[in-house]
Amino acid sequence: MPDTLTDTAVDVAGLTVRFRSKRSSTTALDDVSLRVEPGAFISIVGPSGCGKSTLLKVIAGLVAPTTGSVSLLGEPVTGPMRTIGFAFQRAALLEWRGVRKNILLQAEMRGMNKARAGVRADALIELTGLSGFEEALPHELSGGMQQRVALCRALLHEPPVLLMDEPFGALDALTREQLNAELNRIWRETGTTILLVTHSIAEAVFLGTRVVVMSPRPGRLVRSLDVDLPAARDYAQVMTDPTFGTLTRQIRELLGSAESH
Amino acid sequence: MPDTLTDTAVDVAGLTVRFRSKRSSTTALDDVSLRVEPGAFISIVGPSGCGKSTLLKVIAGLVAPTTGSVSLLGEPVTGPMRTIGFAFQRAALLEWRGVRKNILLQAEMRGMNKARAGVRADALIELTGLSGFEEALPHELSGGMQQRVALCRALLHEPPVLLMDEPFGALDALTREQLNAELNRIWRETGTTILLVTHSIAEAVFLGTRVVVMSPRPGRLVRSLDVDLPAARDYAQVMTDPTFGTLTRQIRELLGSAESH
Amino acid sequence: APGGAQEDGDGGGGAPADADKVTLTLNWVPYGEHAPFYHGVAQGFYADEGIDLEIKPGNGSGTTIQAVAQDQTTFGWADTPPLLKGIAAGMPVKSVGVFLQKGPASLEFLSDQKITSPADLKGKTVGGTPGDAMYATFPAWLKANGLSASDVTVVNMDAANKIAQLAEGQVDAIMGFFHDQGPTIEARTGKQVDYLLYADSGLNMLGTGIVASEQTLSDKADLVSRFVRATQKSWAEAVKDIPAAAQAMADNAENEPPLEVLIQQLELAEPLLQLDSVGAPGVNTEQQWADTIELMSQYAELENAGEPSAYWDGSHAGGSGS
Amino acid sequence: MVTSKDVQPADRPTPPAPASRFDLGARLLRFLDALWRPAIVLGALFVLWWIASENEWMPHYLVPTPGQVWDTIAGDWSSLMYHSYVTLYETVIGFLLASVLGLATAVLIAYSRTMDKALYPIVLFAQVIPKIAIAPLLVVWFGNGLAPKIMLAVLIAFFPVVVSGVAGLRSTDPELLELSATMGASRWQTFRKIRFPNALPHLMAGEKVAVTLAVVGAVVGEFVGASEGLGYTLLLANGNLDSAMLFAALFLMSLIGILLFVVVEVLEALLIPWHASRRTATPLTTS
Amino acid sequence: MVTSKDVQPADRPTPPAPASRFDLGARLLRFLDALWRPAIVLGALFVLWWIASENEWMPHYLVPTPGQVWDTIAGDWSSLMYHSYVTLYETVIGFLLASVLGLATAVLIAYSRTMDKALYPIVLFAQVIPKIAIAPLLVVWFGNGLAPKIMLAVLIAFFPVVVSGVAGLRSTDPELLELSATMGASRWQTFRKIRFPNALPHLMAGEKVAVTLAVVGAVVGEFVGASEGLGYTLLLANGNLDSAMLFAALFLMSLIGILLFVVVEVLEALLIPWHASRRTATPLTTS
Ligand SMILES: Nc1ncnc2c1ncn2[C@@H]1O[C@H](COP(=O)(O)OP(=O)(O)OP(=O)(O)O)[C@@H](O)[C@H]1O
Ligand SMILES: Nc1ncnc2c1ncn2[C@@H]1O[C@H](COP(=O)(O)OP(=O)(O)OP(=O)(O)O)[C@@H](O)[C@H]1O
Ligand SMILES: [Mg+2]
Ligand SMILES: [Mg+2]
Repeated sequence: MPDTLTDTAVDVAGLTVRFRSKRSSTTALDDVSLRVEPGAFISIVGPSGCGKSTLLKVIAGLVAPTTGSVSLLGEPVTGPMRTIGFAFQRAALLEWRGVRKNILLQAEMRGMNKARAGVRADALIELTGLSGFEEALPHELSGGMQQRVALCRALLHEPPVLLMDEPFGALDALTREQLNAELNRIWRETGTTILLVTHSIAEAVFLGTRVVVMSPRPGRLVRSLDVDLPAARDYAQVMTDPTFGTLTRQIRELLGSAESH
Repeated sequence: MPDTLTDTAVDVAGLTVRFRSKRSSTTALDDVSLRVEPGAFISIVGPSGCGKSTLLKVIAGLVAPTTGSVSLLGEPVTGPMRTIGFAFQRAALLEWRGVRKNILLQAEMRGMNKARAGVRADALIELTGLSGFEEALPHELSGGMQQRVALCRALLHEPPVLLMDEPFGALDALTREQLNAELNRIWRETGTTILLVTHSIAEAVFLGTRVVVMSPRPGRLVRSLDVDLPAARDYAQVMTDPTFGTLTRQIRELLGSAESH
Repeated sequence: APGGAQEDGDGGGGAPADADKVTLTLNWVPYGEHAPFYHGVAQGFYADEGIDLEIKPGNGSGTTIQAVAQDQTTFGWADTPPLLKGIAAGMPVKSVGVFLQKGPASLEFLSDQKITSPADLKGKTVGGTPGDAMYATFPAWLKANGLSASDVTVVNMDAANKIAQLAEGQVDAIMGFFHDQGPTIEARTGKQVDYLLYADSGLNMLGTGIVASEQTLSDKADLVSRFVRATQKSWAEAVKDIPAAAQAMADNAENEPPLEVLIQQLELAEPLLQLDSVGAPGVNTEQQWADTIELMSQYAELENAGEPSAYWDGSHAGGSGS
Repeated sequence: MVTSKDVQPADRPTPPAPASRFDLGARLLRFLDALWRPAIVLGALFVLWWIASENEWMPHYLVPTPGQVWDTIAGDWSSLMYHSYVTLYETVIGFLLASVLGLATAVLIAYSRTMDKALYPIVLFAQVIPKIAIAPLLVVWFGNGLAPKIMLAVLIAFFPVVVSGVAGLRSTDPELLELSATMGASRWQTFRKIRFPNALPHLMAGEKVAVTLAVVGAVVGEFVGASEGLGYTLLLANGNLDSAMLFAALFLMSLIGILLFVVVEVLEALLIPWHASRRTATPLTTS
Repeated sequence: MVTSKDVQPADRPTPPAPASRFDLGARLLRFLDALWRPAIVLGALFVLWWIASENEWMPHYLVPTPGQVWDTIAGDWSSLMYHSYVTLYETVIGFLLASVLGLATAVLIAYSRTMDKALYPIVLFAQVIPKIAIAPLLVVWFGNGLAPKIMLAVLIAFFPVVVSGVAGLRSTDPELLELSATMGASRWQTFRKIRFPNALPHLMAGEKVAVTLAVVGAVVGEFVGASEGLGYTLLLANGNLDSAMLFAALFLMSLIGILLFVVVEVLEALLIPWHASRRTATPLTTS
């Protein structure tokens, strides 16, 4: 993995992003700084509209900072970065392609070996429970199925850095847990650096090596909490771990939430 | 409320829905029967792709049953029903209208009193934390904000029956809890019959008078669980209620999930 | 009546292998006036002069003259007034002999209009095509006949559209070539057509003739001579045996009018050659040219008119210009 | 408007899938089903024409009877076929060139702000000049061969392709472009796999207009200077007041236009089976 | 291609919002900014023409010099203005009629399968017949007044409106139609508030083609029978081999076409400021 060569996989420094329209000006991110070591798994939680998606897009080089700077794998971000995998908040599928071909878009764009990409796509389809729908067009899929397709697409090329924007939001608890476990395994096995936006505090703690809590708009980093759990995690086990309880309670308080997860 | 005059608000009998394309045929729902008494709050949980959205669409008269029949407020469903409010899984906003005008679409289509609808829209915008974004176009909103706009739109006309397809899926825990509480209040005060699809077991139990658990595709009703909690609910309180714990555990088991909610 | 004009000529119609390939672009789509060319090909008059002639339909004299000027065709068959305009505008072309010496420009109308003299036109509507010579000299023609411009209403229309409008009664009369349109209208609609010739009211301008470019005239003078000779012979022979000429055209031209219309058109064209006064077809006098130039300068905005020699090289056709 | 047939989701007409291409029987049936309505309408028009012309509501030299037109077509069959072939040839070449050039121009305009500002005025300029007015110039410059006719067909068919191409290319969902950027896609890849397929529904609307205009372009070219083609036939018929021939030529031109239009429609159905416009609305939603 | 100006999200060009309408200074600047590129291109073409004509690369009877054209325009100013006015009038009326009728037809076709199958062939038939061929018939039937010119403008501008209207109306997201249905919206409401605004981006592409074609239609109508209008001027100039007048008429026609096109573009910008095609891509995404 190239990211092991640098000491920071993602470095966000003094990042401010302001969207200005004639009507109004919205400060999405306000002076955000974040260093992510290679191989880390950062969970990002925060209220809706606080700039989580914007943060990921800035790191991917899709939105430019108003002030501040970002670097990825030691390289300054000045335009779209191809060293990442991005799972967008909306599935963003090509409506004219079937499930399998939507996933393989990643391979085509990157000029990956066709046969190997095909095998991997099939494995991911199997893994996410999409078997039997390989040829189905996006409009023939349920919301959760669309999201799983987007997830497969982001994972296909085993990128050194994965940016995931609520990739499990439309999934039921069971599927979500299964995929969480899979993601944990993939992360451990490949050493991928992952930034995951989620609204589930349990998921944030279960997956992350660190949980970053953001404030309501304008988004600021409120706190960064290390998750002191072994890398290999199992839901039933983690749930009962006192660290898990402490952390979720802490995050919940930071967010002002009453729920126990 | 008209629904108090009939003894069933929603009556689904022997419903099967099959989607057939040249490629394949998918059975989305298989022999589903469901009676909903007026004023009930039904939470529907089930794995992704099991036909939850399809069920709501059949009840709304947007998808026709392959076999079986549906009636709404005593009336057989043979076409789109206007006695409902529908919050779709995708926000389905008009990209050319600002937030407020997107919400007011409901009023315009139904010929509601303009002034009163405007006041109500403003109240809902306030309630869902969208103040300051009244004129923003959908593409200028975050995912969660878009979903809140769709929610406001579905609530605007105080329909006798509300069909909600994961209306809080893209929201953070805090906002979600607040809106859950609001929905609980609205439901109690108006006597609206509500069918809510959700992936959060806690939410299902917190809100519902009954939780319906569905099986993986082809979707069948696995179990219907009554929630024996007082109508007026408070998160902190409900969480600690032993009924809540029992029920969530039971549903979790039915779904095969490990998480405690 | 399709067919290869070169293949089926009787009496040596086929041109020798080393013959000069020559194209002649007509002034319009085929009508009876063009029969002599087909006759000439069929009879081998062109082949005898070492010419392999291809006849192409045209789309108005102006366009034909331009095609000659641009060297897209060897010769053109075009009306004289537009030729004068073209040369005055700088086109490097010249006439090598006008065949229809009496201009066919005329007013045509249905016989049931009971128009017998120009005076009867008072209060009528007349269709014309802006820009053509008939249109330009129409006021003069009115004046020559004691009428004023306000006595008739002129309606402007596209050339191709005139006959339909006349037949439909949208206009009472049209400005046109009687020997072309008259027989066509009669044959199609069964309505009799009468006409008044401009030439009969003192407005005689030269009609259609052969046009060549300056380039051809200087580089291939011999070819021009041969072509004119063959054409003169073709015309002379054609008017002697009009049915045969019409038949040759019917056999070899495409989408031509019916045979009886062709015959009628050629019969009407014959007097315009004025063979009794000039002897051979296509032989003009300096005076004819001077008169036409004078009329055009006076009525049709022909500027810096100049001498006949600027427009006409009569040396190939014989007669006074040579 | 909800028939019992409509309300079955299972009966929902679905886009032709690979497998269906071989299902010839069903396709034929669908084809025939699509035909009877236009057949009735055109049949009605035909009968009206027949009655009007046979009774001479309009004189025959203006509007011939179907019989006369039929006789003309049958009588001059081979020559008319030849002229039709010429026009068809010019039209097809012109249309193909216009499609290629139009798309290329649309790409330049959609991709580059500079090109947009620089090219659009020229394209627009070329469009607003009446082609019939410059046709003579083209003939003068390019002779009487096929070139000026094809050029006119191109000139006239070009603009709709450009306009719809630009509209289509620009309407790409920005998020799909972001997606493509994160994949490190080259401009060409983004074009080929995202922007172009996305533009197809727009583009095909433009192509449909273009193909019918290409016929007109070829015919106009033949008007001005030609010795073959249906435009030439038309001109001759006009000069001879031969209404039967005129109608025959018009009929054949229309046939060419309709034929090519149908070809483009079939192509559209094959290229964008996925598009919302090719699905019917969800069963019960009839408005 | 990423300039420092481009990368600031705050500098992102945004759709004109209500407030901006009064920001005249900025609008003027943007307008001027939009003008210099076409000005350079057209200027270059002009200089080329100048050199070519002054040096007589082409004879003057084919291509006049700019000076000659200028003299003609200046000399015949008031008469040319009058003829331009006539053509403009016919064009505008024809375009408006074509828009209304075209949209109505598109609605019928998009809404009803029966109408689709029944109307499309007729519309198509009317489109593929060369208008120049039937212009004489129109004149014969409707006389030499304004009617046939406007009718030709309508006939020629109609089709693009229909095709793009149908494409636009059909491309509505099925989910929005479902939404509308659950609101108990009438067909008319669904049309006005959902389908129509959704179709606008498509439709405006069609309108842009239509408006330029309307000019051509009016001019063709004037060719066939008129005593005023630029088509008439053109015919006259053609007959007189007056290339300067011919170019002057062509120039004015083009001006009318471009002017009307720009009007439609401005209308588009006002009607669909929200559309993706009017936003620029997300700042850093340049492909
Ligand atoms: N293209 C844009 N133009 C204008 N404002 C924007 C744009 N994109 C985002 N914003 C604004 O920036 C803020 C942050 O948006 P962002 O999508 O990053 O939120 P988020 O944290 O992802 O929220 P959610 O959890 O709801 O997805 C919001 O207030 C939003 O309105
Ligand atoms: N229009 C359609 N055409 C074909 N198949 C469809 C269509 N809509 C839904 N399906 C299929 O029906 C099944 C149920 O879909 P549905 O959207 O009801 O699932 P869901 O329970 O809402 O799932 P999720 O939780 O992921 O939203 C899926 O397998 C899906 O592929
Ligand atoms: Mg987001
Ligand atoms: Mg769903």
